[in-house]
Amino acid sequence: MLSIETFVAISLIKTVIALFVLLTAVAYTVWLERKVVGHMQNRWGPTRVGPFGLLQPLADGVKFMFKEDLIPPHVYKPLYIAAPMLAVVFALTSIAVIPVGNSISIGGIQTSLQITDVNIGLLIILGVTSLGVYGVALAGWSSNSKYSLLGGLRASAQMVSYEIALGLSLVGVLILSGSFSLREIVDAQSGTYLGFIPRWNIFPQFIAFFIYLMAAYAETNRIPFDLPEAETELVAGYHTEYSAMKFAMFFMAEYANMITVACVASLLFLGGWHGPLFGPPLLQALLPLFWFGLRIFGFLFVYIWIRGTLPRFRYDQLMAFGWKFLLPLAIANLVVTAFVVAIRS
Amino acid sequence: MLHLILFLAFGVVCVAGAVNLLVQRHPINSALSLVVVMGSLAAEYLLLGAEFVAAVQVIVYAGAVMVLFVFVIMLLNAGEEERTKGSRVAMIFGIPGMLVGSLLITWVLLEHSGTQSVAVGALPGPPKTLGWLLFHDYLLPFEVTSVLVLIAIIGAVVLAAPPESARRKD
Amino acid sequence: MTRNLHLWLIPVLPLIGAAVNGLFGKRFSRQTVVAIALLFSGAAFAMALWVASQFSSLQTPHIETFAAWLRAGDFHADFAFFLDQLSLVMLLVVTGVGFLIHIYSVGYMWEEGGFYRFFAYLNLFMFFMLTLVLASNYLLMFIGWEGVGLASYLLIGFWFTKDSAASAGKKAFIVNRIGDFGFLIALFLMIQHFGSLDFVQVAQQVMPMSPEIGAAGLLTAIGLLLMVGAAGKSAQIPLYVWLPDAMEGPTPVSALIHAATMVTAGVYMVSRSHVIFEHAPIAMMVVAIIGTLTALFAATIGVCQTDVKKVLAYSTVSQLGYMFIGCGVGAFSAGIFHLMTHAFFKGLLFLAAGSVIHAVGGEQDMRKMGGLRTKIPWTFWTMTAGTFAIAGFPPLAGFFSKDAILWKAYSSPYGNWVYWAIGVFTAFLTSFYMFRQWFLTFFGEYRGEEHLDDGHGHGGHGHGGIHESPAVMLAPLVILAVLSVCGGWIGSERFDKFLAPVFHSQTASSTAEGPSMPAEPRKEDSTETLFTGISVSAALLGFLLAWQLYHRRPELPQRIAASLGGFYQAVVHKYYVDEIYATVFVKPLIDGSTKLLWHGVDRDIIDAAVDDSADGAREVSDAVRHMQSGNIRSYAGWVAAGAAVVIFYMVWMGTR
Amino acid sequence: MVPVSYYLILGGILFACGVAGFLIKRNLITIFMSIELMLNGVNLSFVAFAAQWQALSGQVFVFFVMVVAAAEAAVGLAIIIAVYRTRETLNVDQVNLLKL
Repeated sequence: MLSIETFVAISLIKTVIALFVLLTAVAYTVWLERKVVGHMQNRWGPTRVGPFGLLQPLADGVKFMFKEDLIPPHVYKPLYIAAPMLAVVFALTSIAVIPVGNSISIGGIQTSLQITDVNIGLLIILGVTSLGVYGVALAGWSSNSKYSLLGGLRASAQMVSYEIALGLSLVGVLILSGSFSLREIVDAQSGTYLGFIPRWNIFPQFIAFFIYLMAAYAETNRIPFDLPEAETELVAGYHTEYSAMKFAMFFMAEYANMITVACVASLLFLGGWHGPLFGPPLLQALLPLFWFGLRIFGFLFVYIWIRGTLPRFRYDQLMAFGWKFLLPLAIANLVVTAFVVAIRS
Repeated sequence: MLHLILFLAFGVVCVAGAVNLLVQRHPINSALSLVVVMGSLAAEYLLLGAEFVAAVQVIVYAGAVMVLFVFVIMLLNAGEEERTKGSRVAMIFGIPGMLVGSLLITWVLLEHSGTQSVAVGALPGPPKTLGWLLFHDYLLPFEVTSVLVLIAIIGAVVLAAPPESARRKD
Repeated sequence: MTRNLHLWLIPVLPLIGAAVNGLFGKRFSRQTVVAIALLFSGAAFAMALWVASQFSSLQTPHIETFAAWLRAGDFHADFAFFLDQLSLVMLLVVTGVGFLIHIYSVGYMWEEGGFYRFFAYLNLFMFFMLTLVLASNYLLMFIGWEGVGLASYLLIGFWFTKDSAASAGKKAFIVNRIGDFGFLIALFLMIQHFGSLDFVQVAQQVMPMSPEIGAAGLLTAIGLLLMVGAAGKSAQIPLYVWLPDAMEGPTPVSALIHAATMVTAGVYMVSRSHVIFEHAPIAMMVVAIIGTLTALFAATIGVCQTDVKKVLAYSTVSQLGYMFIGCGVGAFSAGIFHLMTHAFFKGLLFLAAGSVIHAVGGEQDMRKMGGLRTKIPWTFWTMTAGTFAIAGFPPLAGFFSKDAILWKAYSSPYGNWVYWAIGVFTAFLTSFYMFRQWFLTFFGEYRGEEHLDDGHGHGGHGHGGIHESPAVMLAPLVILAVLSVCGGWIGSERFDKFLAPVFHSQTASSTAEGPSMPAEPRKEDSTETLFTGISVSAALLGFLLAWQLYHRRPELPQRIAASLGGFYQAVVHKYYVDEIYATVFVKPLIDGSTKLLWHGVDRDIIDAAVDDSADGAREVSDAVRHMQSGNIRSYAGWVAAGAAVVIFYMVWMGTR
Repeated sequence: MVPVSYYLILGGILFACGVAGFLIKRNLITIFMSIELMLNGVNLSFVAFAAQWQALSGQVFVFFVMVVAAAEAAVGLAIIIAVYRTRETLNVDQVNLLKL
């Protein structure tokens, strides 16, 4: 058993590392998006700051920090200020329970590549992301602007609705693996079917994966479900009245949420960090991280790809899709899965 | 010791949130106070070992029910509460009644129970066991509540749907 | 016990007929209604005949238990039927006469409205009467007893739109209730002291008890109460007043219910309870006295009646008095014998009277008849048979049975010459008023006015003038006439022997009854012959007097009546009994009910209590409704306060 | 180690706050939130008693309470919307007539 001091120290170190990696990832996801979408639209994207515009995120950060922090009149100030913070806090919190690889031992101390390993990790992620809606909703309401309010209303309704389909799509995986612990879920996916197909949940739970993908896009307010910030109708939706760092916080929250979603998808459906291991021990230790990062990258790329490809839904279409298509499908998938598992055991 | 500190910390947050709910005049502040109360209650559940209950508390209460409240407050654009003097009875009988009842209950609790202490995670409630209980021992109540929820869904749709006259205009 | 005769079929068959006709009869044609009614009552008669044919091979009494009915502690009453010689006689009389009267009713009632209703009631009556007769315990008998009362009420009030009919029905019902009250108390006493209402068990319990000679005890009380019931049902003093009024019902009803069967239920019941009466000489004496007085009393009233049915009604009361004399002096078999012959000739007389009424188009006043002898010969001859029978001319039925009763009234150990003397006088009166009727109706000139001239007088049977009844009515008349003539030839001795197992076997084994019964058969033939002669001459005297007064010199009665003055008026007004009852019982009762119970108890106490509590509730609500302000927070305040009280109470209870 | 009674008292305080909120608040939605607060207080005592008696049934009951609370919230908020639609106010003191 570790002493409390070591435990706190290790946790702090892991937190700092995770936050740093996450924020960097967020920044470069933004860069990636601009680059990819630019190329898709037959333009260059950022090129000026650094090679291939690689320093662009840094420049953006500096710009956000030094811009004037406008607080419009007639806003409800306490919540106006608290809303972006809530958004970013909840977005960053869920990273705490996401494992990125097996345990490693450094200096005789065995520790897992995860800030904290709880046996209801998945539930915590769900809970925290479900709280994330407050940031958006409160921002929309406290801005005292009709665009923001509409954006906030849309966001809260949309996120609550799609959360159900999202949760139900995950239950199929949970039934297969029999645990809420993300680590155990990943471990359950090691090995192969028939010797060559990886034992990933995406194969038996293809429908669930599809539902999860759709619901996750809606949860993160991404195209084609970016109704809360639909710039053609609501100016910029819930963050119309925000500027400078507060605006940046919403931005960060959105991308952090994307990464969280990508992580969960990788862990639950794509086998987590499992992949071919080879080479010297150090490489063997780092390869799982690479495989995991690769999956996240792929997932983010799909995000961006879809953004560059699909038009936005109408709001009633969005709700109908969620309630009348995804939810029944998720329930059907759940019933079939439960039935099969019950037959097999 | 740590247990007590954590309990007290979250307990204080809890009570503060509850009192804030009463004090605040704007419903959205009250709603957020309630979210805080629920969050800290989830922490108290964790202290008692009821991890699944804690998670469900956050997901269902804080993440869904309270979002609904906030949504309705936003939808109706509810303003600050007016301090109308609508009910003398509530003040003359209600508040003293509430106080007397609370004091009596507190006294009974202090006198007659709870001398024993519970450790951190005194009763772990793993999802598997809870699920077993829910789907075996409490299957009938479970099904009944499912019917209740179905009725509630229908009722909510019927109640909140715009009145017939408004719909016909469209 | 050895064989199952399915006795339950006998009462149930008419019940089915009643149900079918009563429920669906409205849609049936008259023919269908008749078919159903006759089918089921005829089937009951056939069944009774079959039972009679099987009877000799039966071990008596034959009891068939069908189901347990009531069970309360040790007490139990079953649905059980009881067949012995006595009930067999009753069974045959009821089904036989009943069936004949059914047939007669077809013709008599053909034109009436509510045809199906009439036959449904009639069948219903058959059901209850057969239940009464066949019951094996007093409770089931009581059901039949009440049921025939109900059927009687319905049939008396058959023309319920007529006020007098409706009130006659009510009167019959209410007077009967008084009797039933006594009967019920008798039953309660039996339950309390014998723990059973079963005939056999009651008899077994009574048998060992010593007779209450010279002292009144439990058995006397039961006997007297039973007699109260019997007096109600069988129209004895003081409860006879309903029977004359009951003539408001259709004539077949009068014949069946108020002459042949139902009114004899009291006699049957007393005979059935003979064990109790034999152990209670005082009760016996009361029965005999009541019978004697009734016989005389009713006969004197009958002398002055002018309504053809009323005469027969008082005659019935009088003849029932004879039967009670028979029962009261211990000659139960003689009573039953008279019951049977009476059923024949009184049924006949009523039916014939109905035929007369039918013929003259609904007229019932004898003073407006006369000379009908040639116009309706069949009716005349059958009625003649009935009249001679009831007057006691040998060798007709009435002679034998009446003679048996009169002889027993004198010779039986319970008997007394006073009974006999009054009986003979009554026989003279009977003969007188019956022949008075006979002469008034059939001889002399027709005194009715307009009827001959216009055919529309009585819309219903108005095919012009006086006419003989249809064959369907005459056939029962003829059959009954034959029975009235020949019914007595069985002879009271043989009848007595036939019924002996019922009345003697049990008592013979009783030590208490020892001396009287074996000694009884020893009688001087000469005395009996003398007595017979006296009663026959009384009848003859009556005939001659009637002939003299109403045929030879029709003006004489008026003068006699005038000379008698007040007494005549009293007799015409039936001794003012109805008026006395009205003054003594009815008026105080109505006044008491009105002043004390209605105004005092009901209006000032019960209604006032209800009204005041309503007012009080309104006032309290008025005060309290301010709690219901509609303000949710106020409600919450009340809830909180109430919760505090409840918590306080629970804590207080818990810590005490 | 914390005595169970502390949890119970915390639950009691929350419940009392809920009752007080019900009594003093005028806004329908806030009153509704007070009810939720009461339910939460009860839930805490359920879990605490479950820990005291080592019986998981207490936690199961919390789920039922939550389900009922969620259903109640759905219906209740729908009612509030309907009330607001007809009365144009959320003040309970002005919603004291049965008729519209």
